[in-house]
Amino acid sequence: QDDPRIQELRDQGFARIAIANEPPFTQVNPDGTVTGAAPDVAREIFKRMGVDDVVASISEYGAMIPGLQAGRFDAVTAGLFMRPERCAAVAYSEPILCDAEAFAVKAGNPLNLQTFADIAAHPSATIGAPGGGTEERLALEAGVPRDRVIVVPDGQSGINMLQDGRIDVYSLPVLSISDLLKRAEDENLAMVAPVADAPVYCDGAAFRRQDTALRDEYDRILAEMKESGEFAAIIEPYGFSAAAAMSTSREQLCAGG
Amino acid sequence: MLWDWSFAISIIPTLWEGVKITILATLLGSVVAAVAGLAIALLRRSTSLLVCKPVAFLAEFFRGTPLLVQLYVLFYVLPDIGITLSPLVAGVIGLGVHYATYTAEVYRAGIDNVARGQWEAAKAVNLTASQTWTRIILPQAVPPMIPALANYFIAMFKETPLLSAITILELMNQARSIANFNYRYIEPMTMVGVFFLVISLISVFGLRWLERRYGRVGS
Amino acid sequence: MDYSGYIALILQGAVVTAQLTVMGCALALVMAFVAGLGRLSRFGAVRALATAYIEFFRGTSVFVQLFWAYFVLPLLGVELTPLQAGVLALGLNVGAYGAEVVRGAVQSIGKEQREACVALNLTRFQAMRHVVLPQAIVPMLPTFGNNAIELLKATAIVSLISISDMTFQAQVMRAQTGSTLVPFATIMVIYFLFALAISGAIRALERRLTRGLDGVRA
Amino acid sequence: MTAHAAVPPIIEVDRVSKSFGDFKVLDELSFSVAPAEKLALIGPSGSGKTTILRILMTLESIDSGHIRIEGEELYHMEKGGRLVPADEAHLHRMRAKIGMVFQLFNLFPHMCVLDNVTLAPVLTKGVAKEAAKRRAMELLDMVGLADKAKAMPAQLSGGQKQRVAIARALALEPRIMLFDEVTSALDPELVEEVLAVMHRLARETDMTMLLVTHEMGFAHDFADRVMFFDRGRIVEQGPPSEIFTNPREERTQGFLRKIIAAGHRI
Amino acid sequence: MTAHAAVPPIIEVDRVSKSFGDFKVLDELSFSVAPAEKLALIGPSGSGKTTILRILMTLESIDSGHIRIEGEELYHMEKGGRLVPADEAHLHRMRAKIGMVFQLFNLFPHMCVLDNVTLAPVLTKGVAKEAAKRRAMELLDMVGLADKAKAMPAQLSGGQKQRVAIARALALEPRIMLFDEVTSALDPELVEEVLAVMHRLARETDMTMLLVTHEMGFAHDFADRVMFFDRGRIVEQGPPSEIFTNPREERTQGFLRKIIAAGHRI
Ligand SMILES: Nc1ncnc2c1ncn2[C@@H]1O[C@H](COP(=O)(O)OP(=O)(O)OP(=O)(O)O)[C@@H](O)[C@H]1O
Ligand SMILES: Nc1ncnc2c1ncn2[C@@H]1O[C@H](COP(=O)(O)OP(=O)(O)OP(=O)(O)O)[C@@H](O)[C@H]1O
Ligand SMILES: [Mg+2]
Ligand SMILES: [Mg+2]
Repeated sequence: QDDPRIQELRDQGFARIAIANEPPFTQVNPDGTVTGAAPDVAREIFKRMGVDDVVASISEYGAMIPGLQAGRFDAVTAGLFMRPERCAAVAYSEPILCDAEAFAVKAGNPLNLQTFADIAAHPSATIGAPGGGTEERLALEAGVPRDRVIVVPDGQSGINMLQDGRIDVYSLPVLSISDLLKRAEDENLAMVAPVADAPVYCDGAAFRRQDTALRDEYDRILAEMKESGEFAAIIEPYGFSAAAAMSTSREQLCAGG
Repeated sequence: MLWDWSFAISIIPTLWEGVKITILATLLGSVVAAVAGLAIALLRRSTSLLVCKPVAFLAEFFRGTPLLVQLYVLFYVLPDIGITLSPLVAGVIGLGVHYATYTAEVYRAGIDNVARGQWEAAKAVNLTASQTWTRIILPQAVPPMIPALANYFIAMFKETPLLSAITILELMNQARSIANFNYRYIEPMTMVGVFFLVISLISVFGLRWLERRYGRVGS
Repeated sequence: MDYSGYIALILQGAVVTAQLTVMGCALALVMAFVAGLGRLSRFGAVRALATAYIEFFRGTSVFVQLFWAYFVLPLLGVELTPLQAGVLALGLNVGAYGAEVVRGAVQSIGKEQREACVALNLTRFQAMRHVVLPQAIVPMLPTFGNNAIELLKATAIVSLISISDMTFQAQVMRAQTGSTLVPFATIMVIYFLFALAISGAIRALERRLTRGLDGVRA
Repeated sequence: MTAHAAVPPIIEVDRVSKSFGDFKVLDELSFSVAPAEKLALIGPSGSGKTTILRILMTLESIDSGHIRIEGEELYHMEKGGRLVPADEAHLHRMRAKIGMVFQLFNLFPHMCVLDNVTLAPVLTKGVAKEAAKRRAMELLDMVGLADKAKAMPAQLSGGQKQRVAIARALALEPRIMLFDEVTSALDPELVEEVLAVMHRLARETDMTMLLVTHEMGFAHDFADRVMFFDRGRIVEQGPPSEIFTNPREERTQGFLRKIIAAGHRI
Repeated sequence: MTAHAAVPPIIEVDRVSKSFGDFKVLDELSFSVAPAEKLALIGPSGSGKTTILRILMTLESIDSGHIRIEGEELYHMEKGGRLVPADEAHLHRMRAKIGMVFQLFNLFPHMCVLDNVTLAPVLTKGVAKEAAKRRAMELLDMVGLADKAKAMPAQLSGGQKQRVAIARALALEPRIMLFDEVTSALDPELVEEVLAVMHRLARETDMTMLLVTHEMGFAHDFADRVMFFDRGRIVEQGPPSEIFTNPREERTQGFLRKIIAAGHRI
């Protein structure tokens, strides 16, 4: 309780969090307020910690960890999935939002692309993914050549490019893809979910490596909320599964399982 | 978290891929800017208000709005009206047309800079309008423009990072992608900075040489 | 789809863009005069410093400068808010271009004017203050106007470091509404209006400063 | 009115008016010039001397009036029995009769002296390159610059430039030559060499020559007739001996007094 | 050597040399000028006349030699008993004795006529604004331009500009005035008004005046002594009556012949 970092945040009255511009992980309302599964959980936990408010800045995925390291944010709560290299770069909380990967494709999946391996095997299929995100890495690891992995700046651009036939697949987590497709209202598009050769990933709140005390306190409150069902009450309306988050752990995910 | 040489060296091949795209986009963009700029300059001299006013307005509009936003519109909005450009084509058109609004000013200044007496002397020796343009005006107007044009092409070169918005993996985008993968910004960003600095220092000398060789508009 | 709320967001972004532009221009103006006059200094060290600044900031792309100010400076112990980083990068960058304008304009004031000052026994400072700069300001103005518009346009890229400027808010609106045309068309028009305002202001200033001076320069 | 009224005039200026904005530069100006006549135009600054030469060269348009060159309308042409404003083709044809030499030479700086002189004959009259060169060398020889044929204009002195400009105008073999203060941009020492060329031209050819000058001494020796201009009108004209030694009009007297006081010799 | 050798000279030029690159413009030039003397420098283009005036105004440095103004070194000063190159402070003090009028007037285009004249007295001599204005109006009155005090330079004719430039130089009350071809950029008709002002200055003040000119007539009437320059050396000097009517040196004779041929009166 006496950790100086937590005290600092309490004194300043807010915590700075990085979020992505990607519903339903995060959502920006027309009035400018920020909601969505990740910031809602963070807001609640920080409140219980005695930090009254969170100030959210929308950031590119690629800029989140450098921004955290550079002290621009106190935490990243953006659907930044836990992976071993990331665990080495930041201090993660226990899992919060879990999701499998999905593809958005043309209706009827004309190239019949079900997995990242299918894309690698196809002679010309191209995949769009956010720069520095999980999907880009999965595609490259599956053997898709660099020039067929298109770095797309944001989800909406990805859907536009798919509609315009510039890419054959756009990959994001399941809930993101379904949200995008809902907004696009385009019957020529369809979803492949979950992608068989991609694991289910979970994100956690990410802190600076030295802020372990802050992270531990965050974990403690998170565990309480998971216990009490309050956690499920926040994330399930957005489509996320609380049970998935509770069935795994940081230790497992950071080990690459 | 400070400089890591082995990492810096390991990313050179990837960055080099970006350099090639950057240079290609700049060269193609320069060609578009040089040609479209001359067209704008000549159309703006037209005596017909129906030609010169709209061209002037469009040029002003392209000059007054960010290239980034223009690229978004070219790439993501045009398909709605059935024009789907590949990223490189969209990027080259965006860069080229944006910079054409600058080169048009260079052409205009270069042409205006030819002394009025030259037009009059051409008339006095009874040359036709097209003879006057090709034999007297342009041969005098173009050489002093070359440094100013080159200057804009260098500026364009430094704006190619914007092409990342339309999914082109040019140098800056490669660097960011490396940074995102490795959570290290310092090496890729610094190397990109050094690369741009080296190119532009070289071009400063190149420009000085061009200026010595061709003189300068307005001097 | 509720566009109006997001349009209001874009207008908030427009305020941020305007702030960035004004503060960036202020910094650029100061740097332009400091470095531009520095390059004309009698002291080699001052000239070298000014030249290094100008070549460095004109040479490296503004993107690199922005990323440096935002991600690398904090690692070196310099804490900047995103807005400060944006203003710093834009101001220093455009200031370097402005410095060349200042230098060129000051040099364009003919040798004769300086010689007249010597013949009237003015000191170098007096000559600069009363004779050279007042004349040099006028030819600087149009290029300064162009530089200010360049700076306005460059603010669009600060969205890359999470400043909620106009382009950034347009991206938000695009992600939330799925429409690309509406947000981008809106901000295009606003940027253009800003650019028109800048060039209008410069022209008005130019008219004021050249009153009575007509026909001085052909 | 003129001393040469018997032969049909080569130039007739007929009630020509010209304004720049509100300012009337030429006010119903009329005069004519006989073939081979040497006419000097003098008068105070701003009186319209340059303007009338520029109008004859079609560098400036006219507001009203008529100009006839060898009896043919300059700014008008017949079309369906009516006089209509001349088109570019008509002007092009008429311009072939007239050459002009400018105060600031207006040589083409990107071409050598020889190319300056041959360009127009080759392009506008279709003269063969070789023939044009031969003729150009003759003309350069006449102006004393045969050795400078390969020089660029920037390498010449002002007086040399002006002599090249004269050769260039002559290469088109115009019937009328216009000279607008061709020595006033020259250093005093260089004036003489240009005037000598003009004297020679006047003696050896029967070209019609119109000359605007502030060199009263030269005007005196050179011209058959002197016309004194003021505010776009002819105040007085006559043989130089009369105008310079015994001007009738007060304005002429005042002008000549001033010029003499300023150190110009007549 | 000079007609005024009895009084100590106000200017002494002592074996001054000056080169631009390889080109020697002044070659061990020596002469002196007596207080109140009016000295005209004539000679062909490029002979170094402008250069010596510019050196006296410290607009150009010298390579070797000495210049003394009122007995005091111009380009050197004593320091620890030795002569060392002058610093800016010394030059600043010496410049106060000298005024210069340029061929192209060099008025400050962004200030009205009155401000042009008052600027230097207020800034360099600390004269009160009001006093400077009163004095400026007297000087403008003297050059006949009291009614143009509020005009901008661009609104003046060349002759008026040059008269303002003279008033501006006089406002600092220099003991020596330098005039470099002050009328050669003027239309012939405007020359007289400037020369009249200079004549009046010469008559009414005892300022020392050095004048470079191509107006031989004016030099004749104005100067106590004429110095003929060629290639950075003095070829001949003496009273105007002698130099102009009976030059001893062949180069002087040749120069004067050319000038006269070009239409300048003596
Ligand atoms: N293009 C123009 N626009 C406006 N005014 C003009 C133009 N050309 C000439 N003028 C004006 O017309 C008048 C007559 O000019 P012009 O050049 O014919 O005089 P000039 O007799 O040749 O005088 P100078 O001896 O000074 O050469 C002048 O007052 C001049 O300012
Ligand atoms: N700054 C300079 N750099 C190089 N050469 C110069 C410079 N100033 C003058 N000169 C040269 O020095 C020589 C003398 O010049 P100066 O101006 O003194 O001649 P001048 O007698 O005044 O001639 P003019 O009658 O043409 O004015 C000329 O050949 C000139 O080209
Ligand atoms: Mg004229
Ligand atoms: Mg001189």
